[in-house]
Formats: sequence, C-alpha cells, structure tokens
Amino acid sequence: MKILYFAWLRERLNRAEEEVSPPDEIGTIAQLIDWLASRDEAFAHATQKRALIKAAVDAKLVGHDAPVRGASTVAFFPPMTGG
Amino acid sequence: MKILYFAWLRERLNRAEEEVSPPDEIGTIAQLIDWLASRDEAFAHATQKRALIKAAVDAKLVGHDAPVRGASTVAFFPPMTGG
Amino acid sequence: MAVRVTTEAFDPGAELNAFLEASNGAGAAATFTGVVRSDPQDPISALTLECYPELAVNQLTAIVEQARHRFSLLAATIIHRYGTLAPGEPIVQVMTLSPHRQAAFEGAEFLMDYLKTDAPFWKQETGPQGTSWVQAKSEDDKAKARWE
Amino acid sequence: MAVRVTTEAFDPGAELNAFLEASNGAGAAATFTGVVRSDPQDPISALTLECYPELAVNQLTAIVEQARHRFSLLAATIIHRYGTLAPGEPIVQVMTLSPHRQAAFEGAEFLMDYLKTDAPFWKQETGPQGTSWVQAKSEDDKAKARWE
Repeated sequence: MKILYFAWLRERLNRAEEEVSPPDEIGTIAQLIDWLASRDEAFAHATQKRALIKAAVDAKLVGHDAPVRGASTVAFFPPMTGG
Repeated sequence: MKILYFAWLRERLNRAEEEVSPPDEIGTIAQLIDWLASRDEAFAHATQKRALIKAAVDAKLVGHDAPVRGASTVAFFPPMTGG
Repeated sequence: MAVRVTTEAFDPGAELNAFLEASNGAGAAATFTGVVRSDPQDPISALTLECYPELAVNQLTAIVEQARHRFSLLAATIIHRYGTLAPGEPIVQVMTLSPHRQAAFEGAEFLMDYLKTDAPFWKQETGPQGTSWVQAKSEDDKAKARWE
Repeated sequence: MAVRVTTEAFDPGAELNAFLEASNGAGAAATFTGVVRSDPQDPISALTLECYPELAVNQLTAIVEQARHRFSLLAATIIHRYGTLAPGEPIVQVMTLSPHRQAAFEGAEFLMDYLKTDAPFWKQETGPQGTSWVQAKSEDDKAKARWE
C-alpha cells in the first residue's frame, strides 16, 4: 500500500510517500493512522490533532471511518486551502 | 424646453423630440405631463398609465413630483429594460 | 474609465484582462457578461437596444460609486452596448475587484440588479413574428429591492 | 473540458472568450478570477500551491456536476493552477453559464465556496519573514456551510 503525504504533513515527516504493509486487522483510516503512529514517532506527533488530518483512498476523499483494505494508495494531508 | 421620447413612447408619438414652451404655472413633471396631454391626444393616450411613464430632467432621473421650471431638457420613457 | 456606454462591439476577454492588469495585488475579481439570448424554441434574429446615453452614463456612474462604497470595492467597471446586436453578441459586462471573493460577487450582483431597472436602455426583439418591445420584469424590481 | 488542474499559466480573458464562444444563445455568464494577492503592508514575493492532481480532478469534477444540477447551469468550468506563482498571477477561474443571471452568479459562488475547502491544494506564502503555510479559514467552512 502506497501512502502519500502533502503540505506540512509531508514536511514534518520529511517524505512525500512510502510503501507500507499494514497487518490484516487494520480496517479503517482511523486504524491505519493508529498503526502508522505506533511505528513512527514523527507521524504520531504530526497527527496528534486528528481533526486536522484529512484522508483520501485511491484519489477519493474519505472520512476516518472509511475502509482501507485493498486500497492501493492512501493519502494524508492537512485541511485544504485552494482557490 | 426640449422634450425627448424613448422606446414605445417615441413610437406611439411618432417623434423622438420636440420643443415646447409650457406656461409659467407648470411646476412639476406631473403638471407637465397633464399639460402635454391636454394639447395632444396621442400623448394623452400613451401616458394614460402614469406608473409606466418615467422621467428625467437634464439627464437626471426624477419622480413625477420633481420641479421642471428652468429645465432645458425633459425626457419621458417607459420602464427601463437594460442589462 | 469605470463606465462605458457604446454602440461598438466589445471583447469580453480583453476587457477582463485589462481590468485584471490594473488589479495591483487585489485577490478577487468577479465578472458578469450578458450576451444576446436566443431561445432555440423561440429564436430571435436581432436585439435592438435603444439608449439615452447621457442619462445612462450618469446613472451607471452613480451605481458604480454606490457599489464601490457599499462593498469596499477596489475597482468596478460597467460596459453597456446599445444599437442592433445579433444573438450571441455581448451586451453588458460588469467587473468588480476586491481583496475578498464575497464582496466581489455581491458588488457584481448589485450592479447588475440596479442596471436592469435603473439604466435607460430599452430592448426590442426581432424574430419570425416581427419586432416587439421587451417588457420590464417584476423579478428585476424584486432583485433590486433586496438591496434596499 | 470542464475541469483543468495545471502548472501552466492561463489567460483569464482567453478562457472567458472560449467559454462564451460555446455559449450557444444562453444569456448569462458569471466568472470569478482569483489572483495571487499581495497586501502592500505585508507583501509576499511568491505563492506556492501544492496539489494532489488526481484527487483535485476528481473533487472538482464532482463539484462541477453538483453545481450544474443544482443551478441548472448550461455549462461550468474550473481552471486551477498549482506550482509557484508571483503576485498578480491568476490562480483560479470559475465560469458558469445560464439563461438567467441569478443562477450564473449562485453557481459561481457555490463552486468557489466548495473549492476553497474541498479541493486538495495547499498554499504556502514566501515573504520577507520566510515561507509559511496558509492556514485553513473558518470563514471558508462557513461559506461552504450556507449551501448545505
């Protein structure tokens, strides 16, 4: 599973993407965040305020309760500031 | 005093402008309309619905109670349909 | 020039670019372009706008000043054509400039609402049934009334 | 194409003219152009927009479809740039087409309000104090909420 990071989340983690293989019990975005935080202190710190972390699964915007099993790309990013 | 007519008012009267010399007692737009109507049946007929007649004095939009003494140009026209 | 009343055709895109050129670091420009409409069910061959140019310039200048104050616009422009136009030709364009999009949009809507009822233009449509004057719409009076 | 997400500069006037060209007798076009703002009191030298292009195209396409339905628009277009831009450069343009001005204006405002909060762009300003991320604004959430 490819993970993408954008904006200040990308900067704080010092990477734009990574490949991960979450265990089978990781079913939702919220669980994926918990799992990524458990193995990486920088990630845990950067995602402490969960309300500031938005997510997309395979280029579709989703909530933290969305399923991630079978996804090929999951993206995490701060609130958007376009326009 | 020059009088201008626009749109269907101009068409019904069959003229775009005319020169008139209203007597001294004609003080307002409403009185000027009455006076013009008294001397011209076509005008009387075309201005029967007074709410449909708008007026300008010297290129300033005014109400029917506006003064006309000393004006050099008075315009009469139907509701506007620009834009 | 914030107000232009003219029988000559204008180029909407060139006008927008000229307006933005002078924007000087403001963030938000709203533009409304009105073109001669022709309903396929009820087509027209021409739209003729009669105008009282001197009064039109006075009225539009006053409306622009009012909009600039009310919405703190950095700039506002109205271009209005008259004469005989073909379907698809631009009749009117208003452009507003503000640091913020809300004021730019509101300013442009305000200008259009006022212009529809308060600017001395009269439309005449020519179609298969001949030529007829367009009637003033009560919706336009209502649209204007919401700003009062 | 109703949606374009690009690093290339675009020409606001040329885009408006191309949009009007295809208007086919509709009467009312509303345009919003957002340009890089630079407050003279607090100037910036550059604005960098980061983007997730694949998600941006999906989100903007969905927003355009929603606007077309909701306001019965005949056409709607969003152009959004990303990369590094100088003050005064256009960032975003939305254009809407309708038989009536009210729907054109509302459609354009709706598109802008949604785009501010729901399109994956992130702004970073570079000025005398260095480079910093622009914070999401609660006004933008409120502006979007009025359509719900």
